[in-house]
This record gives sequence, structure tokens and C-alpha cells, in this order.
Amino acid sequence: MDGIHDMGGMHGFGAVPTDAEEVFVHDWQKRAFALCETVAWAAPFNSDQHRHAIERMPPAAYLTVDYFEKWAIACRTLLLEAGLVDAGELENGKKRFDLSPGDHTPVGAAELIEATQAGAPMSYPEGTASPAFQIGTRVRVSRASPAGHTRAPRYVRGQVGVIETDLGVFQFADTMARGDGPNPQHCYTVRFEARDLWGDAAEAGTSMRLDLWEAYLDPA
Amino acid sequence: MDGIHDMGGMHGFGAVPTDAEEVFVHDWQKRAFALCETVAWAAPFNSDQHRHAIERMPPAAYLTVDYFEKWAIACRTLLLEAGLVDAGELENGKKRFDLSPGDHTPVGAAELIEATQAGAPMSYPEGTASPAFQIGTRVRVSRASPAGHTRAPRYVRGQVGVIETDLGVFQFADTMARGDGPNPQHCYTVRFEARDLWGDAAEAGTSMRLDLWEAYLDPA
Amino acid sequence: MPHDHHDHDPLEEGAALRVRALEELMIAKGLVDPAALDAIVEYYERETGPRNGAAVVARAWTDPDYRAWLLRDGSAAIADMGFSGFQGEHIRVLENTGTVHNVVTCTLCSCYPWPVLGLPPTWYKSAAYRARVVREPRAVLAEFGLVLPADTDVRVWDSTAEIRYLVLPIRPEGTDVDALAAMVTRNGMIGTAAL
Amino acid sequence: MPHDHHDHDPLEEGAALRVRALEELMIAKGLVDPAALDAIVEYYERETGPRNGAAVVARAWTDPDYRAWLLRDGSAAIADMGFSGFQGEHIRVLENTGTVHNVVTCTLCSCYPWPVLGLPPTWYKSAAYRARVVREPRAVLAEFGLVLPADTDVRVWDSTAEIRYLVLPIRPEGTDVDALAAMVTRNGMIGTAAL
Repeated sequence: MDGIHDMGGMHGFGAVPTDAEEVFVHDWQKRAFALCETVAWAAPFNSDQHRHAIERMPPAAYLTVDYFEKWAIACRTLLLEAGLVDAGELENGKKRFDLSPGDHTPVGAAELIEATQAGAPMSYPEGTASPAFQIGTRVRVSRASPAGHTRAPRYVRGQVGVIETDLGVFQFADTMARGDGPNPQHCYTVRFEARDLWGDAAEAGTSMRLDLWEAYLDPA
Repeated sequence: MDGIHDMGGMHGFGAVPTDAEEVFVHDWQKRAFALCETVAWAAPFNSDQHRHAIERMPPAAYLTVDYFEKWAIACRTLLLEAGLVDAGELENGKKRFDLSPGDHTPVGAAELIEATQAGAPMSYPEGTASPAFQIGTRVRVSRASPAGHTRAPRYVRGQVGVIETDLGVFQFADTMARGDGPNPQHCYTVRFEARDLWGDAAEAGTSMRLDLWEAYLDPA
Repeated sequence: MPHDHHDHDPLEEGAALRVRALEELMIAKGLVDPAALDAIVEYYERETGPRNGAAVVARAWTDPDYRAWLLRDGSAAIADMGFSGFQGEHIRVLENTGTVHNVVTCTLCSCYPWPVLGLPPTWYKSAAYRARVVREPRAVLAEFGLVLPADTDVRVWDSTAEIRYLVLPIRPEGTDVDALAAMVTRNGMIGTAAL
Repeated sequence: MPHDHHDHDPLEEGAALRVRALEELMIAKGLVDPAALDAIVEYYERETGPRNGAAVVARAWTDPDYRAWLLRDGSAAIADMGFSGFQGEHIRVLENTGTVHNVVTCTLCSCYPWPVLGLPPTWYKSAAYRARVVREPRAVLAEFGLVLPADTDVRVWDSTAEIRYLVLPIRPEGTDVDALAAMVTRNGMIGTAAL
């Protein structure tokens, strides 16, 4: 999706707010964060779907809404799409129908902390897929940008880089976000020279590295 | 400038408001339009500078402010930058200092209508510059995107197309917007195949044509 | 006020106040003659608009020599009808045929051939149109109700430089120039409708 | 309230109300256990943050074997310090040297190595940082006060997949691990500062 979230290389956003060191300013931001981390255990959505729900916000809202409110908005979108809430409930926060208790069990505090500390690796054993590219291979990033979630940013679309690292086999964000399963494949760190991305105006002595799934790449 | 105004190919803006047929809804929109058309005769800015002043608006404002208010905002920006008004004057609309009368003569009604009907051709005689490209030549659009005004959209940056028409010699928007003069050069209609721009997801049987100045183009 | 029927909208009222303040300041500064403001509004409302383009199109349909001239040198042939001026100094006319359909946009702002079509409608200026018509023209045209055969060559023209574009639609039945002109719609001359 | 000192901000109050309503609805629906909400907030505040990364860095500076392990298998070496979990399952450590400077971003959202750095600061999530650091890293670093020599190899890492990045800064003078750890800043481990 060539959406407003895909900001790499854009002009017009002014100076970096280098002094904005805070993580949370308001208590409700912590609650919004916690809610997203917690509800995902009882509701059927993953991180990629949550990211995509943020990307699907109207562009002007994406640019103006607080970071953590975006998390909460995406959470509401996914709960609504999953049929776990209806629009009226989201409107006023009052429950209008019950869910079947067995289907959606809320995660308990201890279980959540344990799972949070354990993490959820997204990699697969090396043999799950064989790599199409070797270190040093020149690859071109696909021109295609699906309307759905994708992790190949616009600023490398159609560009040529060099495979620098084979990161191993990972679940694929594009299919995860569609609910189509992990589609495990190799993911690579690809090096791009600044000049190839930005032309003559590129800063000298700079280069960019992106982690790109094999599905995005063709031999150059 | 890879700004928010460069919308070609972006996802996320929803359905086209096909029924929004109106040109003006409010009287003030007509006044804003008229103001921009009129003040440019007494103030030192051209259309390219006006376009660029709109592009320089904060992205969230660009997406939310009314079209004709953007024209007025850009007008204010340019008047301020030219030193013809100060920030206090723009704040409350009250004059705080006089301009030298001889330097800035307002255009009269008859003169303005006459000039409007005449237009201001932006072309130069054929011999002003010789063309670097012939019809049928394959060209690649430069990767460079200056931070200033430019008319090569992001969706053709670095892409290959074919010269379809030599439009003749025109003033160059990039230098006009910088106040650096017309830099006359050939401008061409370049044809791009949808598949080259959008990859496998491109609609079959579609192609895009853009008018691109020679400075944007290299032999492919 | 001409927009009393609209809902109370503080944002819109703010814009009106800001534009009014700018106008008064420009007049006080001696940069703008209020008579010129009135004149230019009236000029665009009275002298420009899609009926100009429709007259050009109808003449081209009924006069083969004019059609050939129009397709060869749009600006000159259009000026011959009395339509000229800003955003119309360099007009190119695109001929729709049984196999080719042209549609016009300006992805970077909203460039548009003022003398023959007037100022652009809201949809033409919308982010959605500008963003989508170059990526998925068939889908956008379908939203306008124009579903084109799969074998139609769909050409999108992005007005990125100084040329402005006018689409010459396919001629419906009929021979009377005035009757034909009445059939020509603005969307037909942008390419988002057939006639 | 912890933010009584802030100005009255209706937008922010609206967000607070909306998040509160969502929280109450989720609890009423049986999708969320309020104790889990409290626990996870406390966990991130207490157990994560830049001091974790600083401990990793200081150990790497003083233990060559650990440094080698950290650079070879960041996730495992970091887990050995007790730091693990979401957004830290796959961590790669980037070594700054006298000739190479690494800086990390996530242009598409704000991916960040939570177990070692906590949640990202506002500037890391800002449109300006995400937009600019890949196009003009030197200019952005200069805004942070870090002006790099022209011959430094500046490498920007865009966290576009599942790997999260931690920069191993150049070691300042000193030998005591705790004292060294105290010198390690968050920006130093993102790459927007030297130490």
C-alpha cells in the first residue's frame, strides 16, 4: 500500500523534533498501548493486521492523530471487522451483545507477562525454504504495490540493491496482514547506495539498508 | 519536492467524489481566487511560485484545508516573503506600513481582463534550444527530487518511458519557481506503460502520458 | 448571504474571515484594485465554462477541416472560436475513437484548461481522483459509470507541464451543431464520461 | 491526575475519553482482564528501557567474547542478559567504528527494539525523522548535534521486516562496567548521538 504511512524520502515535514524525548505524556496513552497488547490475545488479529489498520486511517487523520490513539483506533477497526463489537458499542462504550465465553478468553496478568517476556519468534528453521539469492547478488525491488499491507517502502520500489545478509526464513508480513498465513520465505538485508535512490542530490558517503522478503525481489 | 501534493499512485484516499460537480460553493472562494489572480500583477510572484507555496504547506493542512483557502494561504506566504506585508498585518488584516506607490501598481479591471484573455504563452521559438531527444527515444526520468518545486511526479521517478511528442521549447517550472528565470528547454510528452509503473497489478490496456522537461530526462 | 442554506460551519466561517482580511489588507496596501477583483470573478463566471469547450467539440464534429486543425494545433483552433487566456495558452486536443479513450488529470495540483472548461470541479481536485486515476484508470472510470471494453486503449494524461488537455469525445447521432453542443458534457471533455 | 500541569486540550481530552470507553467496553465484553492491563503497563515501565541496552553495550565494551557473540547473534547474547520478548525476538547489533556510523529508523511505522530500549521516544515516531533520515541522514544527524566527518561511512537501517536494530556505540574512556553503562544514551543506541 502506497499510503501516507510510507514516509521515507518525503519532503515537507520540517525539522526533526529532536528534543521530544518522551515515550508517554498522558496516562491514557499507556492505557491505549496496554489495551492493544492485551486484547490481541482474545481477539483474532496479529501485529501486521494492527499495523495495516493504522495505515488504513484517512491520511489527514494519520498525520494529526496521536500515536497511541492511532493504536486504539486500529484496535477498534479490527474488533469491529471481527464482529466482536458493533458500531453502536464503539460509539458510546456500552456493551449491547455478549460474546460466547469459551470463544474469547481474556489473557490473565501472569500469563501475559510471561508471554511478553518470551516473545513470539517469527522465524522458521533454515530448511523451511531455500534462498533464491546469495550474498552479493544484485536485486531489483518489485514495482508492484498491493493495495494491502506491504513492507517494501515506496522509496526503494523498482530500485536495484545488493544482498548483504541472508537473515534466514521468516513469516511474510503481507500474507500475515491478509490473514493468509505465514508463507515462510527468506528475508534479506539489501544495501542501496544513496545515489541510486536519490540521484545527484544524495548525500555523499551514505547508504541505506532495508530488510526485504524474497517475494519483493527479482534478480537485477 | 516529494511532498504531500504529489499524489499520483497513492492508496488510501477512498472513492472519487464523482458527484462533487461544483466549482465554488462559497462566495469567499471566488474572492480568494480573484485575489490571487489580481495581486500577482503588483507582487513579484509567478504561477510556479504560487504552486510551490501551496506545496510547502504542512502536509496535514494540505489534506484538510479548502482548495481556494490554500490559494489564499500561498498568496499570504509569498507576500510575506516578498516583504510586502508583515506577520502582524496578516494576523489582523490591518495595514501597519505603506509601500512605495510607484513600486507596486495595482492592475485595473480593464487591463486585467485584457491580460487574462490574452494569456501569457510560456513557449519560446523552436530555435531557442535544440532537442536532445527524438520521437521514439527511450528515456529514464531522473531519480533526483530537489527539495524545491519540480514537475516530475514521484510515480515516474527513475522509470523508463518513450518520447511520444516534442512539445517545443518552454520555460522551466523548476527555475521559475526559484526565481531563477525561464531556462527555456524542450518539453516532451513521454509515454509510460502501466506495467512498468505499477508492476503486475497494473490494469491491462492502460498507459500514462506526462509532459516532462528535458532536464528531468536521461537516455535509457 | 448566498450560503445561508449551509449548516453553520466554524471552519468555513474562519476561512471566509481570513480571506476577507487578506482582501482588505491588499486593498489598503494599494496592491489590489477592488474593481479588478469584481471584474475577474465576473469574467470567469460569464466568459468561461464547459459550454465553450462544447462549442469547440460540436464544430469539430461537423467541420472536418476544423477538426483536423483542432487536433493539429488546439490552441490556435480554439482561439479561432474566441476562447483564449490563462491556462489555455497551450491546449492539446485528444481524440477519442472506437479503440482509444483519453482521460485527463493533474496529479500534482489541478491544472485544467480554463478558457474552454472554466475552473475545475471539486472531484477533479480531489485527492482520490489525482491519486487513483493514474494507477487504476479503469476502476476510476467505472466509478463515474463508464465501463470500458477490455480492448480499449486507455490513455491517462497527467498535466505536469504547460500543456492543458481537452478530450474530443466520440460524436453521438445528430447533425445540428447547437443540438450536438448541448450533448457535450464537462466530464465528456475530461474523459470521465462518454456521451 | 498526572498531567494536571498541561494546558486544557479538548482534543487530548477526547482521546482520553475514547480510550477509556474502549477499555470499559473490552472489559465488559470479557476480552480484557483489567489486571492484565495494569500488569503490562507496569512491566514496560519497570522492566524495559534504555538502561537495558546500556548494560548490554557496557558488557560488550569490556568483554571481547561477549562483544563477538553480540555482533554474531544479537538476540541470544541479549537474552543472556535477561532481556527478551516482543519486538526483541530478532535483534541485530550494529557496530559503530572510527569509519562506520550506523543509524536506525522505521520509515513505515516505528519498529524499535522494545526489550533493550523500551518504547520509542516521540522524535523517533515523528514524520520528519521517518521521512528525512533515509534521504539526508547527515543533515538529520546534524540537527541532533552529531556532525560526522565527510569520510565516515553513514549507514541507515530501515527496520522494514522482523529484525530490530541496536547500535553499539564507540566506547568512551573508562573501564568500570557500571560507569560505562551510565554513559550510554538512548540516542547513542539508535545512532542519533555519539557518546
